[in-house]
Amino acid sequence: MAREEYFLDMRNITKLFPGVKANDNVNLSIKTGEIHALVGENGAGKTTLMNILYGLYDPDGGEIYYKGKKVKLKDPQKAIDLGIGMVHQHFMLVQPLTVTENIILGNEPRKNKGLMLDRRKAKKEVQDISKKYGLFVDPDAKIRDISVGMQQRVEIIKTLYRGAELLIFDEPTAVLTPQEIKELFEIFRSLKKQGKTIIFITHKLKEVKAISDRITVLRDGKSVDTVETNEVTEADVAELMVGRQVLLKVEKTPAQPTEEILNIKNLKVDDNRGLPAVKDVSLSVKKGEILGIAGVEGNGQSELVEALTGLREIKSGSIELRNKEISNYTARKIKREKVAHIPEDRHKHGLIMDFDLKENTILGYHDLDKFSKKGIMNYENIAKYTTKLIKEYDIRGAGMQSFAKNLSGGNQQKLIVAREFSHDPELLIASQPTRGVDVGSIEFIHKQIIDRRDNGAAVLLVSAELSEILSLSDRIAVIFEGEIVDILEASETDEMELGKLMTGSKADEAGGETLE
Amino acid sequence: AAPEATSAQDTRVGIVLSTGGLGDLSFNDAAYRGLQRAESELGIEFDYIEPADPAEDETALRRFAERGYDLVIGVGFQMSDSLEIVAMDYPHVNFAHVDEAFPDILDNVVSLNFAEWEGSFLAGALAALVSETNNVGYVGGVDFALIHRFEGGFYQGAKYINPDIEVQIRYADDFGDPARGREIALGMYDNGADVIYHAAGGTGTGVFEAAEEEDRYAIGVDSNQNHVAPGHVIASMLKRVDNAVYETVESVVDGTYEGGQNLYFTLADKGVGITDLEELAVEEIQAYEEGIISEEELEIIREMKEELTAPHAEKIAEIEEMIINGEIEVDNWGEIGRPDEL
Amino acid sequence: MNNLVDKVKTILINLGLSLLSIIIALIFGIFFILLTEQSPITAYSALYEGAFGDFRAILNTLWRSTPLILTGLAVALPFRAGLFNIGAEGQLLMGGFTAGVVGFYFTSLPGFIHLPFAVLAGVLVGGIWGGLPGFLKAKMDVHEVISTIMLNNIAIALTINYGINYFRETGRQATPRILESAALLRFNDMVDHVIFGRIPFIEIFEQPGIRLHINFIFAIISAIILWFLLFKTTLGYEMRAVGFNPDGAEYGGINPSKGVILAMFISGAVAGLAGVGEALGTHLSFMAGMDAGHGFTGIAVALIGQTHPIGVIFGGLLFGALAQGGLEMQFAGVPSDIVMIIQALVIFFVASLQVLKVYLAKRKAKGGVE
Amino acid sequence: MDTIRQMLSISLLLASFRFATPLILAALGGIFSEKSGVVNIALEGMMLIGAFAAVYGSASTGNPWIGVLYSMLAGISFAAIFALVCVTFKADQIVVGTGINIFASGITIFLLQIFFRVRGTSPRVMRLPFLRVLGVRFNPITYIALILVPIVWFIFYKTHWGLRIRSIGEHPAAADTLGINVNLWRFVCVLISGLLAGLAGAHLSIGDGSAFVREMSAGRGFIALAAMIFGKWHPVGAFGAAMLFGYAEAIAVRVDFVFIPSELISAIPYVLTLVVLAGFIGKSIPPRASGKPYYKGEK
Ligand SMILES: Nc1ncnc2c1ncn2[C@@H]1O[C@H](COP(=O)(O)OP(=O)(O)OP(=O)(O)O)[C@@H](O)[C@H]1O
Ligand SMILES: Nc1ncnc2c1ncn2[C@@H]1O[C@H](COP(=O)(O)OP(=O)(O)OP(=O)(O)O)[C@@H](O)[C@H]1O
Ligand SMILES: [Mg+2]
Ligand SMILES: [Mg+2]
Repeated sequence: MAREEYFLDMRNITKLFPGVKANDNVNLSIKTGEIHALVGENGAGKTTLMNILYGLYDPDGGEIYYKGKKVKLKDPQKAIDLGIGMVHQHFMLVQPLTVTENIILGNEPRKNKGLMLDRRKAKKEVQDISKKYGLFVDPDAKIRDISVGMQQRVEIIKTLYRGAELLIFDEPTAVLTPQEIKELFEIFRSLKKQGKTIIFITHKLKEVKAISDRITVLRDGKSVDTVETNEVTEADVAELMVGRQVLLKVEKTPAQPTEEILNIKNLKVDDNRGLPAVKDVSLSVKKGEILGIAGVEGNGQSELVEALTGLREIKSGSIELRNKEISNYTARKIKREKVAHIPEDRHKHGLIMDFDLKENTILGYHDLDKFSKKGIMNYENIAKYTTKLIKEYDIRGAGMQSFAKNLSGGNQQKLIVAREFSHDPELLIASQPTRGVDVGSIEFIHKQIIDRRDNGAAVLLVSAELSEILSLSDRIAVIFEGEIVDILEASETDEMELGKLMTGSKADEAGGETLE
Repeated sequence: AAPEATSAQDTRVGIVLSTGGLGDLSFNDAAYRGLQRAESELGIEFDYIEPADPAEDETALRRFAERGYDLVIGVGFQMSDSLEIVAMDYPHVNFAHVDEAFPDILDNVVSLNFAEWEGSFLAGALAALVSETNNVGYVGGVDFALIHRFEGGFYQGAKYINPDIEVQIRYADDFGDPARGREIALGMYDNGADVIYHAAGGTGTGVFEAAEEEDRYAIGVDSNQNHVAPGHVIASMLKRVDNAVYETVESVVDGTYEGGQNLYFTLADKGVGITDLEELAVEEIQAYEEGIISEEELEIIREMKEELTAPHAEKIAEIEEMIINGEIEVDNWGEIGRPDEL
Repeated sequence: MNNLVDKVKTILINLGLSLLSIIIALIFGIFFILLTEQSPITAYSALYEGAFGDFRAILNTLWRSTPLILTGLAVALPFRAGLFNIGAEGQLLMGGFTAGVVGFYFTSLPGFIHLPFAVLAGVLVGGIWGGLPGFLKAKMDVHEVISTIMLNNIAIALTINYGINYFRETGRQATPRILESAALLRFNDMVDHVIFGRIPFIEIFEQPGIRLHINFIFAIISAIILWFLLFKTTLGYEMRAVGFNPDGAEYGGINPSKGVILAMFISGAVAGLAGVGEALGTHLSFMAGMDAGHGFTGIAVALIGQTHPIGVIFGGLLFGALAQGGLEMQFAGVPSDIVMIIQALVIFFVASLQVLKVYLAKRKAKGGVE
Repeated sequence: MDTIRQMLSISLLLASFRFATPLILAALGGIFSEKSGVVNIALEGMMLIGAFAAVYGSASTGNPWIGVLYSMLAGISFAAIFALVCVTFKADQIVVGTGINIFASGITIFLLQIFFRVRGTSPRVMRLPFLRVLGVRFNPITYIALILVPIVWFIFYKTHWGLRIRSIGEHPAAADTLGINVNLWRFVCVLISGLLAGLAGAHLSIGDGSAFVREMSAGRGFIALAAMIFGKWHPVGAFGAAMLFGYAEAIAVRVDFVFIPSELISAIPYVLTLVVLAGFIGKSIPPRASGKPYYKGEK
């Protein structure tokens, strides 16, 4: 195929950032109507490349051919005009506005071409698109009130509303539940059927295999290879990405649980709106085991974790740690009880993005004697400690003077893991510990969690990723609408069964079955 | 910068104004006028400083003294401490201070004070005479001692004419907020006042506006403000800071300057007073000549005087005489405070 | 080691750029000076002479910068904790008034009790006046911008209007003069001081017209303490965490309310100290008008100092120099409003060049990979 | 009893409207600016220059309506400086706002000297005529302010402009990715805020007055800022808050309080506000991006 015949052809794209060559002579060629996966480690340059394609960054070198013609993408408007749409890694949605308002923004239907918004027409157009592609949304809901999966649909409708022919998805599945991922892939197929072309970034190789036609791999800012999906295995792709073999399956020995450390009885917790989110949950976790909590997002697991870690008030019930009631403890006091917490939202909770690494590695532990005495910080010790963590946990892309916000997501996650693991926790509460993280880092984090368990810690693992739950947990509690519907031995169940339980026993077809 | 040496003929005067600066329609402007007159009539030179911060007062006074100015003037009660400190360091420089008496005055300082209560007494009496509603008002700038002198004089004057008259009193807490002045005045007119006296600097502009709007009367203060709202400002209480400053400069030029005195300018020596109630005053004609008011407006002022205030001129003159010869004793509320019943 | 060189380099570049922006501002100022038919050269040499011309001028520049450094700090600290304190003005008034009253009211206290008492009382009341909006914010979600604006106006009514009338003895709109036992030590008087008098060459401070007093030292110490507090203590760590990300701070076991109240209290105390210095050091009484808008200028001082306590010292010195030199410009025939205009121009350009600084930093970093 | 009767009188209500007028206008201006993401503490300075320009316009042409036009133009020109430095050059909005306020204080006195040869207080000029509507009499700017409240509400919540402005202040990057020129819109919004603040100044100088007095804005720009926050950045909320402030100020200048020392009466509005805020009003959350300059291609 001659290069001119590609739907999109990016040639020798180079982009420099202070201290980093984010893209180094990258080539990417996309065929009309294909689903093209773009993969690579955290920081490999995927997002940067896509931002260039969408007109958000000026490349420092290279050329872009779109439908055979050389184009210059000076701003997003130009990209939109050409028919390029992008669903960003961090959604570009205005929280207090409605779904419809977000979709029409910048391209609003107006009454008699005047000033006044034609809300009826807008709503109708949104409904038309949503029907045509099977993207069901509530046009009048405010963004801040809808689920992440819904928000993603809004992003997709946004691009379709502008007549996009090429849709870019930057890690669309990182924040979705298995059910939502399944639905998203349905949408992909429907888009493809309508003749749209798709670029799809993900860290989950299973997804790559399941949906893409071809794969381009980036490593360290360079394009390594482009391959046909059906000619490679997951392991092949992983190796291309990382440059070495990666263990995609977690290896672990059977658990050897000892005494109970955490005991939750009849716990009730409300959500932000004051509605019951956790309804009468009783659970216990033993030292030396990993208890997984499986559930579709929004079924109370976030509130449960927040209650356990002192970030949310409980309504009633009790939380006992080593037979001591801790339900009225502050977050700080709970930390002192050797409870570590990897929060689900690393930007909101896990890190102070404007702090440097040094200051982030002690967040929550800053008043430990080794970091501060009598209210005076001991930065010398902190620096030593940070250097140690950076080395031990292989946190890349930064020294301890750099800010957390300048780390890639994978490295941000490693930073949190490093911090939470390094104080010998006896109970580890890990929420979505590998979200948005590349395969290499997933391997690493999984290994760390198992090591903790084998050292006698209890682990409470919350994840939307069923494969993660299944491969790490010893026991699995399924949560549905705020209640624990069943507790299973991990070795005696599968995705099928979990999927059913997670969506309430009635919905038979739902759940996290295989992706095809 | 100014040259360092001075010859005997060209007398140099430095004046440090109070933080309100020029355009306060009050003592700063009046002192400045006095110096302008001295400049044209006596041929002196003068420089002025408008401090941005009262902390600058002392430094500014000192810089004048250091540079060999022949007379250094500080304007405003806030400056008395600073002036005393500097005057102590420069015993051979002549100083003058406006608006605050010193208990132990230095030999090289004269203090120029004004019996505002006497002038305001006349304003109060006139207001009471003109009032048909038996209800008059007083708007003060900021509620403190110096401004209480105006309040007290006005109150006593009005009550002297008519013990039953109602006197509304209110402060704007700002010398530069005409919007407030206007609303206070509108409120007073609403409550039945028909003449309002103000001692509120720029805030007073609002009082005049209210008078015009409601077609009632107001009385100006410090300078002749009768032309500011022709036909509605029936008179102004005069505080002749300009004359006092001029005379002080003159004394320095003449070599008759004599420090160590707290001077009081009273009705008796025309240091305070009230504008002409019968004829057009010089300032009013000057305002016309400078194009500030039109001929019709000048005519309005003339007619107003003829119809409204001239009939009372004799009575006011009589009262003035009685104050001067001590038959009427006016209390200085700035000193003794407001009477308890208020 | 390299680190230190880099740090010094950044500081020098920062200083250079600030200087550049001041020069640009002065060039624009020429236009306005010419409109008043004065010579810009005379005007600017007066500005320089007034601020730095001789030893006395320099000391007086320090004196003028004292309240500005303190109000600057009072804005900077809460800023780091995510709060915008427009209330330094009111806090200054409350602190100054309290100190002024204590300074004259207690007639029989020895100096070593009277002065500390007056200072601490002023600082404490300033702190309460600052802590109140902190409390309202933490406990009742009242936005601190509104509450501090309101409290400014309430402070004016309480101190300048009511307080002065209550205590006033002379015609000045001021509380009675404080006793010598409550006065802050002036550099001028150091020669006679039991301890400072022994310092060699201390007599160089004995010059008429030197108005610098010990509060300048207190201001510098305050800046250092705040720097230490912010960057070296757990409390500062917690405040900054709350300022950047309250949710993250809460996750880290930090109680955001505590940080908010404390940051505002300390800020009020520092602004209070500004008032204390003006009352007990500069005017020797609490006087109407002595706040002179320092609370608002403090906002610019804080942000030009990049809300870093040490940067605030430089910000304060800049404004102190402009004030002190500005007065001298009036002697050169440039009216006070032009002085204000030039100050505003300096603010514009220093703020704008901040951007250039960021840009340069970016370019430099980029140069690294090419 | 008398106090209560005074507090409920019609004339007090009318005075409240007059006091509230500049607050309403400047607060609406503040909403434009802040909704688009630019914190505007320069309302005070823009109001002051507007007040001056109105007087100059009226004096030089004898037509107060020209004065109104000038006030808006002056507000816009100050806003243009503000926007140039803050939006285009991305300088700190609060510092520059402080600078604008100082600049306005200086330049108005300077211009008084240039145009009127006086310092501090201008000569009196032609003021706007009163309009009598439904038995009450206000100057036209008061009516304009009252009419603007629903209009601004309409713009923000019913038109595509409003939609864009609101999204720019919340999430500029989102707007940018949809091809909206964030900085251009911010620039325009700041200009509008200058226009409205300038008009507020005209109300003070030639609407309810007829002269310029130095610093005559007397802190009203800051009170307007408070009204805007109090009203949670909503035009109707800000109107309500401005009316409350206006009413409280009217009380302070008109009602006789027996138990409160006269010097403390001026503090009433502010104490009242604090009580109301602490007691009844929930959290005021600013537009998320306000105060932050927008750089393309940054998160
Ligand atoms: N705005 C920016 N400023 C500076 N450096 C940047 C910027 N954006 C990206 N980079 C750098 O460019 C490199 C590539 O980043 P990019 O976002 O493209 O990675 P990615 O492949 O999308 O990673 P991830 O899988 O974590 O999303 C990173 O190392 C990062 O440090
Ligand atoms: N302002 C910045 N300066 C330097 N690097 C930046 C900046 N902003 C972003 N980056 C870099 O951009 C890269 C990617 O940004 P992006 O938002 O795609 O992160 P990410 O790793 O994909 O995040 P996540 O997975 O958390 O959601 C990161 O590697 C980060 O180093
Ligand atoms: Mg990315
Ligand atoms: Mg990522």
